[in-house]
Amino acid sequence: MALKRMLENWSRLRQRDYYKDAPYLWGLTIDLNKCIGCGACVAACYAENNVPVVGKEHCGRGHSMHWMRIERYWDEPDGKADIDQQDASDYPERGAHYIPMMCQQCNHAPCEPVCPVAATYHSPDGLNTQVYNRCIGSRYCGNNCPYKVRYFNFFNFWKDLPHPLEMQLNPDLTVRDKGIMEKCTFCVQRIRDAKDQANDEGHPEHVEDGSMQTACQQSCPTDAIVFGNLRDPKSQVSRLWEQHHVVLNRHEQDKSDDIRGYRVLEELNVEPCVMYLDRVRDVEV
Amino acid sequence: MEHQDTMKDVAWAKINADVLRSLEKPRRIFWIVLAVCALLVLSGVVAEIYQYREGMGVALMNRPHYWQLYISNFVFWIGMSHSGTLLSAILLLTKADWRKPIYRFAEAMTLFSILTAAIYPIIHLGRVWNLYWILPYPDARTIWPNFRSPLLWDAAAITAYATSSALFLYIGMIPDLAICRDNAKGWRKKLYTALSMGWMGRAREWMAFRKTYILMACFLVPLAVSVHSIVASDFAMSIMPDWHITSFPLYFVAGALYSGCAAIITLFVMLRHIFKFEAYMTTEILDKTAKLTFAIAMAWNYLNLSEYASIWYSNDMYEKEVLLAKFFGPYAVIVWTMLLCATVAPFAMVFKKVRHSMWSMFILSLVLQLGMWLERFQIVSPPLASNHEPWTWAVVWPGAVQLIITLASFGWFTMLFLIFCKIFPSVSMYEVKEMVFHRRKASSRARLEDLSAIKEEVARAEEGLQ
Amino acid sequence: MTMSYANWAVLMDNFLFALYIALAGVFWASVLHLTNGKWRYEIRFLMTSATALFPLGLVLLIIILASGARSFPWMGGETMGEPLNGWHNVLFFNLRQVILYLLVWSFCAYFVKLQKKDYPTAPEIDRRRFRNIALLAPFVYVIYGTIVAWDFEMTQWPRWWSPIYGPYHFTGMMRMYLAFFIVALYFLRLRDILKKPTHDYVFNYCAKILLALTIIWTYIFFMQYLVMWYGDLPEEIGRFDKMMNGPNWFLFWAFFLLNSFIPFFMLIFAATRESPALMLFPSISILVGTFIEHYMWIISPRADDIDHTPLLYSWVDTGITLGIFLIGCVLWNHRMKKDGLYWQEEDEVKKAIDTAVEPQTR
Amino acid sequence: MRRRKKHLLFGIFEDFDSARDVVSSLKVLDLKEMVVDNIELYSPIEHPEVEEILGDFHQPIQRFTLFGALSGAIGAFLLAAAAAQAMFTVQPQGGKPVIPLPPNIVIAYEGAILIGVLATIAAFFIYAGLPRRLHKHYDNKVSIDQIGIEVQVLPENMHLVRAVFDSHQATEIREVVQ
Repeated sequence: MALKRMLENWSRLRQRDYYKDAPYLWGLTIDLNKCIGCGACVAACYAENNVPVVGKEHCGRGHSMHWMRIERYWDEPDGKADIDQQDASDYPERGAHYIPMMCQQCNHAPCEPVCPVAATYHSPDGLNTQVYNRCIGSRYCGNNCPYKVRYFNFFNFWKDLPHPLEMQLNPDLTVRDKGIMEKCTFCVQRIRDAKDQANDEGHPEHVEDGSMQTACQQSCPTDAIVFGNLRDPKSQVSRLWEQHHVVLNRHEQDKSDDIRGYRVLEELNVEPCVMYLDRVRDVEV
Repeated sequence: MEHQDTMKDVAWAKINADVLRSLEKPRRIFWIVLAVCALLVLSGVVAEIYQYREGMGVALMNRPHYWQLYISNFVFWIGMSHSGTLLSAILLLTKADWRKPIYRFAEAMTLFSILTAAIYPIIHLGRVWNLYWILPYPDARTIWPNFRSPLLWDAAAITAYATSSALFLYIGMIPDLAICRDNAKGWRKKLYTALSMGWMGRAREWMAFRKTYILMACFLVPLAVSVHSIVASDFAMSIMPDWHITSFPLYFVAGALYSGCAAIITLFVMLRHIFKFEAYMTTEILDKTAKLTFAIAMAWNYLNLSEYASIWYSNDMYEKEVLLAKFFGPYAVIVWTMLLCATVAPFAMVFKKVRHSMWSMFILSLVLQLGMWLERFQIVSPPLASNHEPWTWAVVWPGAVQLIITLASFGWFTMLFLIFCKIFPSVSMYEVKEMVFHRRKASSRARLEDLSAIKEEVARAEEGLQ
Repeated sequence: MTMSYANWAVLMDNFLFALYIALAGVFWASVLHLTNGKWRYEIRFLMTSATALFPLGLVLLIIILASGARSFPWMGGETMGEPLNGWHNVLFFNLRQVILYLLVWSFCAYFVKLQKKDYPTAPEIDRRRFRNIALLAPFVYVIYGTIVAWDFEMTQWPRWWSPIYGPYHFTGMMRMYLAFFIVALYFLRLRDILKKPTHDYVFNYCAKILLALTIIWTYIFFMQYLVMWYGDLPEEIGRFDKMMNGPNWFLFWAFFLLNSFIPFFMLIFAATRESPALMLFPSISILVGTFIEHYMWIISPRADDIDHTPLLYSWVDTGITLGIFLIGCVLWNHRMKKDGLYWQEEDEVKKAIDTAVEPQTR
Repeated sequence: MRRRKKHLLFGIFEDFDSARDVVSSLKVLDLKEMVVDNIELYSPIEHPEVEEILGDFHQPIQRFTLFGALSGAIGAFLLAAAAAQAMFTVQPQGGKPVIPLPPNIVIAYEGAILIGVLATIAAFFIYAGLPRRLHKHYDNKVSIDQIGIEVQVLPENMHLVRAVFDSHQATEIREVVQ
């Protein structure tokens, strides 16, 4: 039976872009000009997604679980990236360069094919899905992620939650056991909710732009984060991508002077769905 | 001594007696070593139980070091397993008869190092209890493993390899088991009778045996190469800088042969000393093994150095960063020691004196193995420490749990090997007999044809010179 | 006569063949010596007489280097969108090619010279000296082969890199030499002018090595492709994509089949391995396959807009290749005569006696 | 019905060369008087020459191997291809086709080897006639350094074979009825 179906579907299953006709492709835009590095998005993410707070000691060992994190980089005067972190504080007056970093929901996600049990795969709406129940914790995905945004439950962190605090866990999603990998889902529970609502309202293939927000977007005081459907040409996120000449299926974007859009590590051909808008430094103006 | 090395005057009955003697009552030192090994294994089990209950965090891995000693040990043991079967099969196909006294224990080494290696992916898993999910079994919810993953290729390759090399070892041992059966009493008699399956040395048995053995060797050579290429795929298929290297499959195969050859030399010297196998494990064979090790070391060196050179040549930003971090970063000590042990040390084998001395080869083989163990560590850890994302760069050294389990694996391997040596003949009796038989025949023929053959050869060689 | 990029690629291909036929002969002679193969006495002078092609290779090398950007697009600034690194410096590049070539040539000449002094009754010192130089020969071959692979083929796409490319290139080339040797030996025997008889088992041994190398070639090729396919990095798999999806896509599959499956499925049968005449088929398959293979790798950066089948699309190709082939034959023929591998007039009598006594020793 | 009893003569010889002579003498005997049925040779090591003197053993083990390897390769390829799309939902991963060829080739390769090896082993047991019980007259000396020859022969011709054995200095001769 499987063989018959396979032969029927052969050419469809042999194509690379399997979901090219799907109605949704969720994407994100983060304007680094607006980001002030306050960390509200990080806090919101913790609250929304039942992300365990591991404490100082575990954090120091590298066991922290923040699905969203604010990375800080310092620039050198000539504009080159500063690799050697010891010297970073030589230019404190220049301030940090913040990059909120979360799963980029790559369309060519390197983490997906390496999972031995297919616990991670690509969903029809362009999400890089992690099936917690299926994960056996081989951690290959975490290694193969160039952004290092996959987080492994090194311990049973939820057991450490002191008594009344379990009451504030989000009932829309699970807590995760030790030994499994987890990561940003673009708040998939909210997406699911919005889709259901759209279904009820009688337009199942179309979620109104702005009718749902991710937790990080919702809490961002400067509106640096915009979330939406990239397949919907009228959505705000699509217009931003167009405006900044960032195109899917291309690993080198327009690098003209006045264009700020880029995707992190896109030269690796991972096709991330998150566009960043470069920060314009005061010295360069 | 020279006379003995040619191995044509050993009486066949003496071969049986010598080898069977090695199965007899073990000395006290045997029990002591066995107890130490069992203790090591026990401590490893305790460490694993602790890790199982608490979570992987106790092993002191972290993000980005999702993989560490467990994986590098896995690669080390799988690599070790290659020399036995692969060399035995290659030497069989190229008709090198000096393999005969040494291949049995080398193949046993293969089997036990696979058994050791196979434990590591299990220990390594975050949720061990779901290990069976990587098996392709039909399931009501139609969930299948992911055949795209190199880890599943690993599972397939290791299954094939463990099965085939165990069978290769077993099939090759049947005539010897028959010899044991003929000489044993008590429970051993029952065991050997069952295992030897009624082998009587009939002509049809021998014919089928030889054919099967060669056919299996034809499979085992490409199989062993594929197994380590697939282990290399765990790294090469990723996009991590310094893991995504096209030469990794070949490099891993060379490295596996390299460390395996070193292990063969170590065990060679030990068995020769302990069981007094001087008549079979001759310096001639040691010399040939050492030469082979040298050739493999050179191939490994070429692949290692050409990897560095090609990164330099390509000027790739990420790769260069990782390479520099390897040489001058936090793990530099490991990398330089590795280069010293595995790149520089093998040149000692250029000298005949070194190749012919049991002591120097023993020490050298240990040095080479140390180098290769460090090589596996430096493949896994330093690239993780300086990946694409500078914000996550971190240095982590393996914690006590990892180290204890590493030690336990050495104990486990030694324990299995010791038990094997006392239950099964660690030198192939019938093949040593064959070797003696053919060498004796060849030397008697040579005496007859000596003069005429040499004369002809000289004439021929000179003919082409004018 | 104007030369297009594809014509230059064919010329470079010819250069690689001339170089490796000269170089791999020495390599195989040394390997046979080191592994103590008794059959080497029949063929080693024949093998190393191919070093006669070194002067031809040098001329071709200088022509290619002089052509500059027409052979090496990066010299004209075609850098695939990235800045070039230090290696890509025209003066340094040209100098190292010429100097290394001359060094390797003199090494091979020395090897050939010492080989003549190596025979069972020769003084120990001569034999030892030859043994030492034979030990060095594989190192020279491997290292120089890697440099040639990188500098002539890998670098055609400056940012493309693959550490396995060196072994891929030189194992393919050592196999090409054996295939060439089998064909050449077959025709030399047909002409019946060799002084020293060669037995049929020489073909059988060569065939076994050829089979092993065919498996190795397929393995390396597949693993390189697999790693790049899986990693999916644009500048890596891009080179394969251009070859496989460009107008010459059929050449890609042609060289893959000619180099792997066709010789493999002929060589696994003992009947092929034992018959010198049948051995011509896998050998020619390998020769043609290797020629197309290197052509494809050389043009691969522009494979998506070059529609050019070598030797069929242009008389220039055919002219160049035939010319080089003929010059090579003349040089080689001359060398074999000089080395005394052919029957001379004074040997005729002896030959007559030999054939009378043993009509079919071959 | 009672099974007809087999009469065997079992002799032990010092080395392979005399055993070879015995067999060729027996062959001559066979040609002349048709008395010898089933010659069985027991040896401690393998002698590839026995095929020349005992005749061709029909042991097409390599056919099993080929069949096993081919079916292993095809089976493993189909398994991998089918499993990729038989999931509860088809799972595209990493922008790669759902049925990607290169990984399936790897799986097919491993399958070919595993099933090929198992088929070879099965063929070995079939053609070597193993496992089986030991013959009662099996002699330990055969596993040390002697060659045993067993001949199935009618009782009335026993003396002819015995004469051959004797003339080649058999160290031991036994008559066996089973």
